[in-house]
Amino acid sequence: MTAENPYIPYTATVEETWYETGGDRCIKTFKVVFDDEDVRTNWNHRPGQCAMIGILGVGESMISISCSPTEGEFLRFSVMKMGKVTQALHQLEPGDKMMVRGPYGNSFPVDDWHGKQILTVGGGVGQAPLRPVVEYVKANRDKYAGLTMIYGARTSGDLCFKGEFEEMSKSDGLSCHLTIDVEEEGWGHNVGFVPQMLLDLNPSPEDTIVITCGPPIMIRFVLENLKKLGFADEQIYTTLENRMKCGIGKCGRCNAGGMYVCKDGPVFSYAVLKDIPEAFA
Amino acid sequence: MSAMLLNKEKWPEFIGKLTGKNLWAPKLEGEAMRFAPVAEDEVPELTDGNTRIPPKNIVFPQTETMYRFQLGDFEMKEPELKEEMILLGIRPCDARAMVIVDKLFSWDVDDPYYLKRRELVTLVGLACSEPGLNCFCTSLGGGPASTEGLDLLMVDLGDSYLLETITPKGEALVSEVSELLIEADTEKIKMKKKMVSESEGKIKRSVDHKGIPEGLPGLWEDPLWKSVSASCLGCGTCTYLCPTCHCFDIQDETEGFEARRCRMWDSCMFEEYTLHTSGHNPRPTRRERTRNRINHKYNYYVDKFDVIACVGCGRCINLCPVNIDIVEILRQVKEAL
Amino acid sequence: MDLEQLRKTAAEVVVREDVKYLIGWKQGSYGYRVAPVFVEDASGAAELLFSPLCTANLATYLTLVEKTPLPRGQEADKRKVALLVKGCDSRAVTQLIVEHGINRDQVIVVGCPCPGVVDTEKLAEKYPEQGKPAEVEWNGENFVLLCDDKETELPRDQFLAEKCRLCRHPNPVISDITVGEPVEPWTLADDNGVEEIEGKNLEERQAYWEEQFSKCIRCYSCRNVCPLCYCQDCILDRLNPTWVNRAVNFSENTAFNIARAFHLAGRCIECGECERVCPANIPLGKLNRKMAREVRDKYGFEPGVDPEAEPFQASFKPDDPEDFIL
Amino acid sequence: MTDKPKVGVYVCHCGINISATVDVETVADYALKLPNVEVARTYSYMCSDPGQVLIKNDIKEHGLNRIIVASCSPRMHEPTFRKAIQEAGLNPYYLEMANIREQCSWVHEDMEEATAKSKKLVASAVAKVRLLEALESKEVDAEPAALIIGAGIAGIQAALDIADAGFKVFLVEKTPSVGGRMAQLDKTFPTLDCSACILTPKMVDCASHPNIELLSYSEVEEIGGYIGNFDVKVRKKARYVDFDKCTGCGDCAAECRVKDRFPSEFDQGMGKRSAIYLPFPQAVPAKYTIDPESCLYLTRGKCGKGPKCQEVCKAEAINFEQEDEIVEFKVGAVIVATGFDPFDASRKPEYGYNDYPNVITGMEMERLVSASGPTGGKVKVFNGEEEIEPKEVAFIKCVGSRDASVGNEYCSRVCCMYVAKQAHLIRDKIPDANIRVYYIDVRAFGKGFEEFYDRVRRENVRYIRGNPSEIFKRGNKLVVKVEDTLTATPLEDEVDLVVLGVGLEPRADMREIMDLLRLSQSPDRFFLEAHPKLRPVDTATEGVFLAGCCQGPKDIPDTVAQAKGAASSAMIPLARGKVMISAQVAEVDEATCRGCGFCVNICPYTAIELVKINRFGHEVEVARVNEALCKGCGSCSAGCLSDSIQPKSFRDRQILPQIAALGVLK
Amino acid sequence: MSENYEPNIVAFLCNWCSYAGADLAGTSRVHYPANIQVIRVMCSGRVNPLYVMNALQQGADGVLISGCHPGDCHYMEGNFYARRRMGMLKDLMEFVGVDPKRFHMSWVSASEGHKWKEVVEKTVEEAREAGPFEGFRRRQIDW
Repeated sequence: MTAENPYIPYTATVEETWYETGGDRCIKTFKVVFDDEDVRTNWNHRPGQCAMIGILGVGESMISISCSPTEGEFLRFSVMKMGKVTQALHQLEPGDKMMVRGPYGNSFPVDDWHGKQILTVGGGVGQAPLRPVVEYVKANRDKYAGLTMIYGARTSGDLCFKGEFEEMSKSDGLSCHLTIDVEEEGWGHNVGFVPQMLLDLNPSPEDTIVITCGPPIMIRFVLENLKKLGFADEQIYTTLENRMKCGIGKCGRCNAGGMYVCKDGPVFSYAVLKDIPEAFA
Repeated sequence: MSAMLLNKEKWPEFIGKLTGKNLWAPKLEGEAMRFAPVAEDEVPELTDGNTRIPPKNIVFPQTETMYRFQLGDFEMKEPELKEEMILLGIRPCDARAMVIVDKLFSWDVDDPYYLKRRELVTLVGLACSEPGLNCFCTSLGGGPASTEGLDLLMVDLGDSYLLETITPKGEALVSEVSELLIEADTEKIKMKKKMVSESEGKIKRSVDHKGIPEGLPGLWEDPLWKSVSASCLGCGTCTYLCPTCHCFDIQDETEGFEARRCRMWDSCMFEEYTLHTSGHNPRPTRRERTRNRINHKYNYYVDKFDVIACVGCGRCINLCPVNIDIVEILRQVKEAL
Repeated sequence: MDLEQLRKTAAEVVVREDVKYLIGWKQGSYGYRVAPVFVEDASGAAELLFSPLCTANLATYLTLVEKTPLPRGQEADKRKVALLVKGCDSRAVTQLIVEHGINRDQVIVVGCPCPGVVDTEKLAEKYPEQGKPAEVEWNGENFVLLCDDKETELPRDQFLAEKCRLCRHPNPVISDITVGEPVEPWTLADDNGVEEIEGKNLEERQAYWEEQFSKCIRCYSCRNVCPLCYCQDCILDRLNPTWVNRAVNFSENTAFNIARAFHLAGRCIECGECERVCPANIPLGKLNRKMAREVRDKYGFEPGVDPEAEPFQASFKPDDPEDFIL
Repeated sequence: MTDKPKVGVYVCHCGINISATVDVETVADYALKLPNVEVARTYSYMCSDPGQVLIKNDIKEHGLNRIIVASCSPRMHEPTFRKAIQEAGLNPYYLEMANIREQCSWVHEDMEEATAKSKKLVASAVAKVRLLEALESKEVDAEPAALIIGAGIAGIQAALDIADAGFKVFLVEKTPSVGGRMAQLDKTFPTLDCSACILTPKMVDCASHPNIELLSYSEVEEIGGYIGNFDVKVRKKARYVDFDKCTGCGDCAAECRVKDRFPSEFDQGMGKRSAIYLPFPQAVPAKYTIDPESCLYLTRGKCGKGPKCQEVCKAEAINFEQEDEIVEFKVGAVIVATGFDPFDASRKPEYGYNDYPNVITGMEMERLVSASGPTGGKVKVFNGEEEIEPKEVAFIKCVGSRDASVGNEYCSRVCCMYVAKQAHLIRDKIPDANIRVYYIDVRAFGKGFEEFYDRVRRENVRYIRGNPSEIFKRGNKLVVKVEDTLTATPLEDEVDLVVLGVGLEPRADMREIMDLLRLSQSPDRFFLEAHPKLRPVDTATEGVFLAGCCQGPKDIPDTVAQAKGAASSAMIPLARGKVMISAQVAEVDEATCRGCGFCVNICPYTAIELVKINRFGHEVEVARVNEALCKGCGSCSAGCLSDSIQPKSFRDRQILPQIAALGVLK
Repeated sequence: MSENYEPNIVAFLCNWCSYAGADLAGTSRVHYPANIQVIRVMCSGRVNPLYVMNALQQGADGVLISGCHPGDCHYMEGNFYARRRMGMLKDLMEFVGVDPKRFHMSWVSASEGHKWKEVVEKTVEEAREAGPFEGFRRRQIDW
């Protein structure tokens, strides 16, 4: 067979790792760089896309790429420790090898959004697929009207990408709103659930695109509240996740209704999504 | 396309010419038939009925090594697929199923393993003169002598086989055995037509799928899904024996430092199939899984590839341990529309 | 068997407020098929059937119920489940009670004394299945096939299912309501299947089972149909640790089948369902019956007959055989 | 913090103990190639201080978090290395040892083979150590009190020792008085002290000791919990006599309408007592008890015009309304001192114990020679209707001992000596009696025993080696049929009195205690100790100890010694005030447990119970482990069909990779 | 069977009796074949019978399980469970054609160093007779 085999991953080296959160299901971020220079230069992902990452002898897992292509010739993955593969991934340290294939799926149509105000609404590890959009907008600041980020988690310890928020609030036209479920000492931001915070901020639907990602229950209420705020279905985007094995629309399992999340998704506009019966199952 | 005739007296000779070429044919093992390699001096007899396990495993093995590697090393060695093979006696429905599955495996990104095997196999079909009890291929655009997907079709005319070449691969095969063949005359062609129409008449079951692909979304919450799936055991019989089911799992296996990544059939009827690591399952019960199976075949696949992913071979009906009958389900679906 | 009585009894049971549904058999969609049916109202009871074609062991549905997460505040449906059982099926119910698989007070067992069911494969071999559903009835010692207005006598010794030849409990060992008269237990046949294998030497056995297990396609119907395979998360599906690889080949298939048979040792109630449903025709019954016989002969234990019994695999006797110990 | 296992492998030369047969350098080189192994070294003595320092330094320098020591048996040095890595800041359970000495270098000769095997053992250890989990041992408070079941000499002695050490003792006795079997004895061998004289003070002490709560005429109903924290329920049976009011004057018994009608248990049925009674004059507590089975009022509801006892009791202590009372308390340790039953001689019908009044048991003989006994110490027996002073006396030893036909293969250890003692006492009381002892062997193994045996023989007691086959009556004599096996002479010996030297048997009611405390029996049916040599007073249930004859036949000094041993063992948790709970216990995965209860059945420690939990809105049963009771044996796990219960450090997912390493790696 | 075939034996020993017995064999410098490799478990009752299957599948030619003598189990009853489980497994394995010579169970107490040697010798010898285990061993040929 040939080098065309889409199931064969590229080797990449872990350059840097850090923990975003703690606990049993902690999230660890990996910054990886492909070993092969050609791969490095030819790799081209868009915000919202995923990659199959894994370890030979253990397996693979579909993870969203949590960096924007504008950030440099590297990839970032923020992985929650859950099953066999993610546990093994968590054992990787700088210098170790990770296998990567992709990028998979569609992406946020960021280039169709030029001139718009972007609103991201994220919860927990759901911020990972949103982060590339944030970074992309930051890198192409002149092309967008502005960006508002709402991000919440159960506790301050469960927030990912913590170091990046301060700097963001300082930039013009960008704003960052953080919330946690329960009051904590020293927490200088909002307390409450993400959907409520959305209502409280009362963003205008005009010329705005909303993208949201987080736990299913959060998404449900965010969608509900977005409707209350007057957003049209076409203005709302989210990403889905399902169990995947191949990443290229063959293995069958990731379908939500007639859509393969790995190919037709993971990004869906609510206009499409609302007709997919299994989307929120 | 040409039509040739092979006198059955020359059958052993015909086989003899093919056995060196990795010939596979149906073989009775116990009570069930399945495709097996034909040994050197073996002369397979083609009998009525279809194999219990569809020949999809020829192009999509139940377990297939994708690549091997050494633990701690990053060199991945793919298996070399280069041996051509001949599948003799495949039924038209199963060949048609391959055409249907081809669409998926070549959709957007090519699946190298499947497509390579497809390329290497020559499908020599055998028209059905005695369709099975639960055959309903005619409802789905197939038929006892449908040629879709075949390279060569054989029709049993009693004392001889009519050989119709369909593709260049088929022609190539025929040319290798040409000295055993004679040109078929019009009478034989007529005999074939008669046999086929008689055979069609023997097919008792049917599905009226008109309106089903479009109608299924509207039946999403219909109580019928609960009732048709109530007795389902959640086993993989229906899907594993289905010639169009193509789902697979990918696993890494290690033995010492030796390891491989391989894929193996999986079934949407298994609970584990869609189970997230978090414990959440988007299709938590057999109701959702049965609904997905029917929708996948009669709705999603149609949406994507414009063809129903069912060829009416009847295997899932024959072997369901609890008599869940797809024809019956589709009848109820139709009724509910 | 008086079907009217059965249907009437069933109708009385299903209308009870504390009953969720009754699981029974109904005529299948063609040939000799019989389908399990979940009767929820009195009218549904009219479909019920009890005939020599009712091979399926419905006890499996007691544990097959999926307990999906309930929305907060929603109560689980705690109504009872009624089911029809033959002798062998009732042993499954009993064994489930022993293993806490079900609560005795959560089931209503409607016992159907069973003179033995037919081997539908043998029947189909001799009298091929038709598109139209056929009926088979008990007729004295024998069975009778009703098809196309024709009655064909089916001699018992030719058509009785293997599991029934070896059945020790034709009458339900546990039941809340019994429909029909108890049947006389019959003389047991020899277990030729098991003995045939015991008569082979090791190489022959190895060859025999290699051929059989190689056929396995790991569809898991044997496991899923088994009323006593009811772990939420079967160890043979698990990947951490991996007992059996997912790959389908002789080695893994053998491991799967050995593990399955071992887990059923002292638990299998010999209903023969695993063997019946196997699409690859692997004689799984021989494995299970072999173990059941060892358990009976060497350890004096028979599962599924006493709801108060200590589970075989969770007990021992100080004088258990130990002739194999060095 | 890292999830990555970083393994250090330390291969020990053990001087030349290992390195003479195993090429340790090769093993270390091989280890370095195994996954996650960062460091592999050899050293002459890993267990030495420098060896341990080597490991500790590597842990710090290389960030190692898993350690393998390939050296001697883990049974030898596992604690050493656990401690060492703990001192370096690692969890002590991140250690695995490869036994390449006892099970490799010392047992194999071929260097190549031994080296190859060592490699595999190291690979297997690496496979496991990567997957080990950090474990924490826990401590719980221990209740500074003890429960002692049975107030014979063993129970009394243990109670006094523990109470003297300052701990509370609950002493539970089934009968109305403490004292047990020893109180029934006349003299003790070989010193011939008066049994009552040495026992009574102790009985009195234990009743008056401020730290002892004596619960006589009481039975333990329930014991739950575990070492340090046993929850005990005791049933104080109704005496129908107000314990506080009764002065022990005895007026009631004297006036009882059924006075002296019932066989006295204390006198082995040879004396009589009333329905209201004191078991024996020195009984402690000196409180009367109404036997509900013999009292007219309690059995028939009526006793003349009214119960006489009630009438005469000046203290107004009689109370027929009294009911059983349940007392609950907590203790940290339990001592079982339930004693024995004398062998029931009627199980040897050939000796005619049921047929002839002048065939009596050793226990009856004790009462007969006792000054406080039914005959006031005169040796008199009925021969038929006639009361005689026996002149021809035969003792038969090993009745019910060393006798497979009655299921007792063991030696009762005391019969040889008590028979000698009783022969001596008869010689004392009937100087002209002809005394012979039929024996199989004479076992005079204790301090002063052989001397005493010699003395008795010198007192003209004939020892005849033979095991009588039958006793029958001929005229007014009993005939002992026996073969003198030393001379091979069949004898028919005519005698007036036969004393059966009955052995000691486990108590008939020991099953109750076994069930209460989940104790086991040894093959002789006495309670099973934890180890026959090294833990003779411990049981498999932690915090439960054995004292006295419930563990096996013993004489008084052995019983007292064991009671003191049990007392001091029981005091360990009490004195520490804490008990350690093992970290290597079983754990249930509640998500996959199907609640079948197999593990509950299997667990020998009742450490597992089924509990109801809510699983996504459904009530389901799952197993739960009481970590304080679990010993980590793992039997539950091998019996769990869904692999849901797993012993920590010995989980399937830790052992299967070991198997793979041993099987696959060449 | 190759001339210099050496069987590969995996043994499961309980910590308290058999492992100690094997240690004693070492202390007593009793020599026995090196084919045996021990996995220590706390009790023979810990040995999941499926370990035996797994070991054979993964390359062992023979398996040995050894525990305390009946009645001597450190955990009172574990070896009784082990005995019942292994008795059943042995019947099953034999039935599917696994040579019983590949599978042994023994009682070896902490004081029976010599018995341990005998047990090992017997196990190795029988496994040698039975030859390399092909049966359902995982084979690369399938890969």
